[in-house]
Amino acid sequence: MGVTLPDRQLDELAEEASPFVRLAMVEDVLNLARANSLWPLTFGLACCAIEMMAVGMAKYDLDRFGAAVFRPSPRQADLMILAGTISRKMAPVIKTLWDQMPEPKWSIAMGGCTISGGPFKYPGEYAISEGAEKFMRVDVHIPGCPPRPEALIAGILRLEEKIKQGRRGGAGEQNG
Amino acid sequence: MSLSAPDLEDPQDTYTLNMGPQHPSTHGVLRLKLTLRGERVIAVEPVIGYSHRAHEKMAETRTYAQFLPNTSRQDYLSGLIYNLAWVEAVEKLASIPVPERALVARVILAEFNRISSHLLWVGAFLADLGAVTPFLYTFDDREAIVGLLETVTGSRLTYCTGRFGGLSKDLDADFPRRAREVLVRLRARWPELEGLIEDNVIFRQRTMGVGVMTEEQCRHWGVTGPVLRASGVPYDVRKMEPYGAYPRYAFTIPTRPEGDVFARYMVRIAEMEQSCRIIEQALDGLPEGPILQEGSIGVKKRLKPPAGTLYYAVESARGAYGIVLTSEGGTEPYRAKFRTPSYANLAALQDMMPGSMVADAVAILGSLDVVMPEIDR
Amino acid sequence: MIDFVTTLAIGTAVIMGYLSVNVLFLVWLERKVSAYIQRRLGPMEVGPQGTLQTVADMLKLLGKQLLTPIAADKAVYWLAPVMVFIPTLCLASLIPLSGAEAFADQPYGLVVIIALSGLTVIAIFMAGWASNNKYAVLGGMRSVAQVIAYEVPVLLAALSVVLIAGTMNLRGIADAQAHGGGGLPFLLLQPVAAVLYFIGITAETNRAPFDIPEAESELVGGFHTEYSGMRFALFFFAEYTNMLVLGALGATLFLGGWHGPWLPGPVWLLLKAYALVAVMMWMRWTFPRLRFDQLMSFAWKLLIPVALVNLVVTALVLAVWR
Amino acid sequence: MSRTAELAGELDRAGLTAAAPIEQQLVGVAESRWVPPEHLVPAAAAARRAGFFFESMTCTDRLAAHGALELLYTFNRYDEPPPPARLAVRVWVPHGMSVPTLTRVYGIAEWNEREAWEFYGIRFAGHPNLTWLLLPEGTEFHPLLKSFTAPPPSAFDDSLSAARGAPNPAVSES
Repeated sequence: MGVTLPDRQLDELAEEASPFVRLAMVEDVLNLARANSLWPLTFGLACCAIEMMAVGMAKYDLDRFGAAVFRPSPRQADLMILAGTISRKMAPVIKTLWDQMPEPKWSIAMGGCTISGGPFKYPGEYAISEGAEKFMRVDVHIPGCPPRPEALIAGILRLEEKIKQGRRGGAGEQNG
Repeated sequence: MSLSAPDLEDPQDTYTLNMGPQHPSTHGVLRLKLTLRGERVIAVEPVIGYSHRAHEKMAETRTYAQFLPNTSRQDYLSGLIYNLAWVEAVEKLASIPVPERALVARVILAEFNRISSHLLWVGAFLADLGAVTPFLYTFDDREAIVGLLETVTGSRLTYCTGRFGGLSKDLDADFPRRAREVLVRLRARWPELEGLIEDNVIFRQRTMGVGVMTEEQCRHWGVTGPVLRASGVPYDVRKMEPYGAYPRYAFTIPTRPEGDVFARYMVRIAEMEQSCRIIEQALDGLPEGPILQEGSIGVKKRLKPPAGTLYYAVESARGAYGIVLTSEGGTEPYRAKFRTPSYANLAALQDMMPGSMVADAVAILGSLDVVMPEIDR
Repeated sequence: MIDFVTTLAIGTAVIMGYLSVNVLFLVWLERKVSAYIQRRLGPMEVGPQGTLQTVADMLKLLGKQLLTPIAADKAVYWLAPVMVFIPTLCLASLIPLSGAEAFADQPYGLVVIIALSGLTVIAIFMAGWASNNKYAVLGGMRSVAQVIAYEVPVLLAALSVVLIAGTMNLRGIADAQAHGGGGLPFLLLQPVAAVLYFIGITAETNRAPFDIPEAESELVGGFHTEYSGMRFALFFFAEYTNMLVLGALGATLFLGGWHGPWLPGPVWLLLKAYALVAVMMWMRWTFPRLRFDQLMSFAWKLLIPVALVNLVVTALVLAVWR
Repeated sequence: MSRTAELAGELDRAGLTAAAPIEQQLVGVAESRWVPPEHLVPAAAAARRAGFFFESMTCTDRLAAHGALELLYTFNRYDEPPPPARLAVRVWVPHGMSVPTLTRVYGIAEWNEREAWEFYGIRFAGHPNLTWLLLPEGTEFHPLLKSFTAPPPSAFDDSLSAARGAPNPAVSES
């Protein structure tokens, strides 16, 4: 199951084999399963991490959507929630973590800092990386400083819709 | 847990383990370079800077009012205390009068912020020791406080309600009643915490006698806050250098003689009770009147404090937070340095951790209640 | 010969089928129990009351990419999840579900079970060693030390039950509790052994407060840090199967196995086993974790002496009584 | 006579203090003394013997006006009742001069001095490990100097965006 085909071949294969093999059906079921069991990586950077914790707690309870299984090891996580400012010293570490995560994987940029540098971006800043887009692919952006827990849940639900629609986060690096 | 001589000498038995920037119990992005022999920690070197956001450089390029949002993003768990500290420092430098009601309101908000920070710490510390459930209970109480503060300040975590000469929004009429309800709910929690956590045998075994700090070591590293008070030193900026409306209220400084991880837990729990007592006294004596000094400059740009340097200290949830503010008479600070408490508390790890096991290392780091952006500024 | 092969095939199929369904149920139960204890809802969206949540998890894990770290010891890395899985399967087939079971009629069933339950730790250590990750090695070594320390009290507790029942055959032990032993489940005759046994199996299945091999807050992921996708699911599978099987064994030893009024045999056994599993889950969400050396001293200095004393006392009482 | 005044007097008697190079009003401090760099270590040792703890160290860039950097060390006591018992020791460091390190007297001085070095470029003679503390390794510029306005177009962001496509060698697809 480890072989990942680039999308173009996948679609051509589907057309040729359509009378015999309904490849899309397997893909839809798998995407439905993937959408409903997103395991985020335990990984807080700064202030947004507190609101990410709040989402896992009793009041907002991310577990209702099956997404509150916070895995500490990147090998078992398939969603990276970037919660907090990405400093230049931390960016290569995040990139390594992102590469260690197995496909298909998705990422949520939570908070202004991960979208565009947020409150710490000013002409001549030297300390932060202005947004996660600079070095990795981001699927859902959640503005706010910090965004409320409801906003993070909305972002995760938006990501689940995206996955159900079959935008494979996996093979191609295309910007879903 | 003293280290015998052979432990240190033969290097080929030791190996370095990176409790890396991404680790479930480093509470943010801190990397501990542990030199281990088997499970025993020989030496630790904290590597910081992973959430350095250049607050001090930004202070020099922004006016006093524009820097307000930055303050509560340094230590987002006691963001209100940091925000009010910056406002009070500038008021002292530019000698701006503050109405009575604002002074008392600031004490109430700051103490609620302290309790919410300690509550989150209790949950996170227990999660480090392996018990996940208390985190949800203490977080629930913290949500009650955060909800209350949200009605006044409008934000849940990064507050920006301080203005030069008062607060941006007045406490509404219903605030004292709701605040007392939260106090009743918190006070009902202390016996539960005592029964479930303090008397828990496993918790006691994991925390007693672990990571002991003597007063001399605290002085060597400049440790302040609950970590220092757990080593028997009653140093609290609210008592030593009283500011705002604190001298009016009677409260004690809880200390513990042992100086180990268990003592730090007990000190923080006792401190929460003291904060409740302060809030009660402040709520009883809440004066009427304006929340913001009339004609005060508020957030306008023309604030130009006289030239000079000011050292203004405040007691944050983690210790003595000092602002060294230098003004050359311009609209922007010439230099602003933030002496954050966890900077010294984390450095003290290099004395506390050698000799302990990996599991203790996690407990000791948890007991320091470290918030990384406060250290990296 | 033919009927032996068919029973073997059908038996394995039944056990494999039941155990995989059981894992899905247990994982769902664990998340619901933890949600109940923590005053929140737990999985709700996927299927009624979130019942299909674990199915979604399994399917997702099936579809994950299987990563192998370059510097890992590839053969051992690949073998470890398979190895952790086989002993628990054999264990499951030895538990007597009801009087007529063909598999369980081993004269020394108990010895076989205790021996097999020690095998999982080899696989865990293989996983820890092969993934070339310091956290994993630490987790692997911890699990070896822990299982050795807690295998002995389990063995001694089982031994004191064997003394009373007079036979090592599990069906014999279960029958002893129903008729011969005056119908009293051994839990009442041997309360100390039951407690020791329960603590022992909690430690053996790496469940909190003894979950130091995969201590999340210290060792990131413990021995399964480097495992992703279906391999990680196999460790999950083995842990929950182990829990159920050792729970069922506990039910057979102390609660009278499948004997019970009204309901058919196997249902009673599973009810008792799930009760023990529920207690284990309840313990996980209430206790902090023991430190490594405290865990060891707790086993060697407290559990084993108590188990020995209990054994001697049982022997003396039996000698006097008979 | 508070212990701070005693210590300040002791510093004066020992001839460790010097005249103030610039007129700068200091608020929130009990006593304040100017100390030349060469007398810094004995002054800090005296503070340590008197039971003070190393509270903070602030470096201010006065290169444009006076061609020198100003170091403000503050020492404080744990047991002194109000008013504040803070002693400020101020050091005037002309451009290019180095300051002796206090790491042997106070543990926390090591981090403070590393930070001052990486932000202002002050060299601390005798410092055991004078490397970057908060900034990434290999940062060539000293950001908090007034002369610093923007970082050089660091290869940092470009290298990472280039690496965006390439798979991580440490992970092999099986």
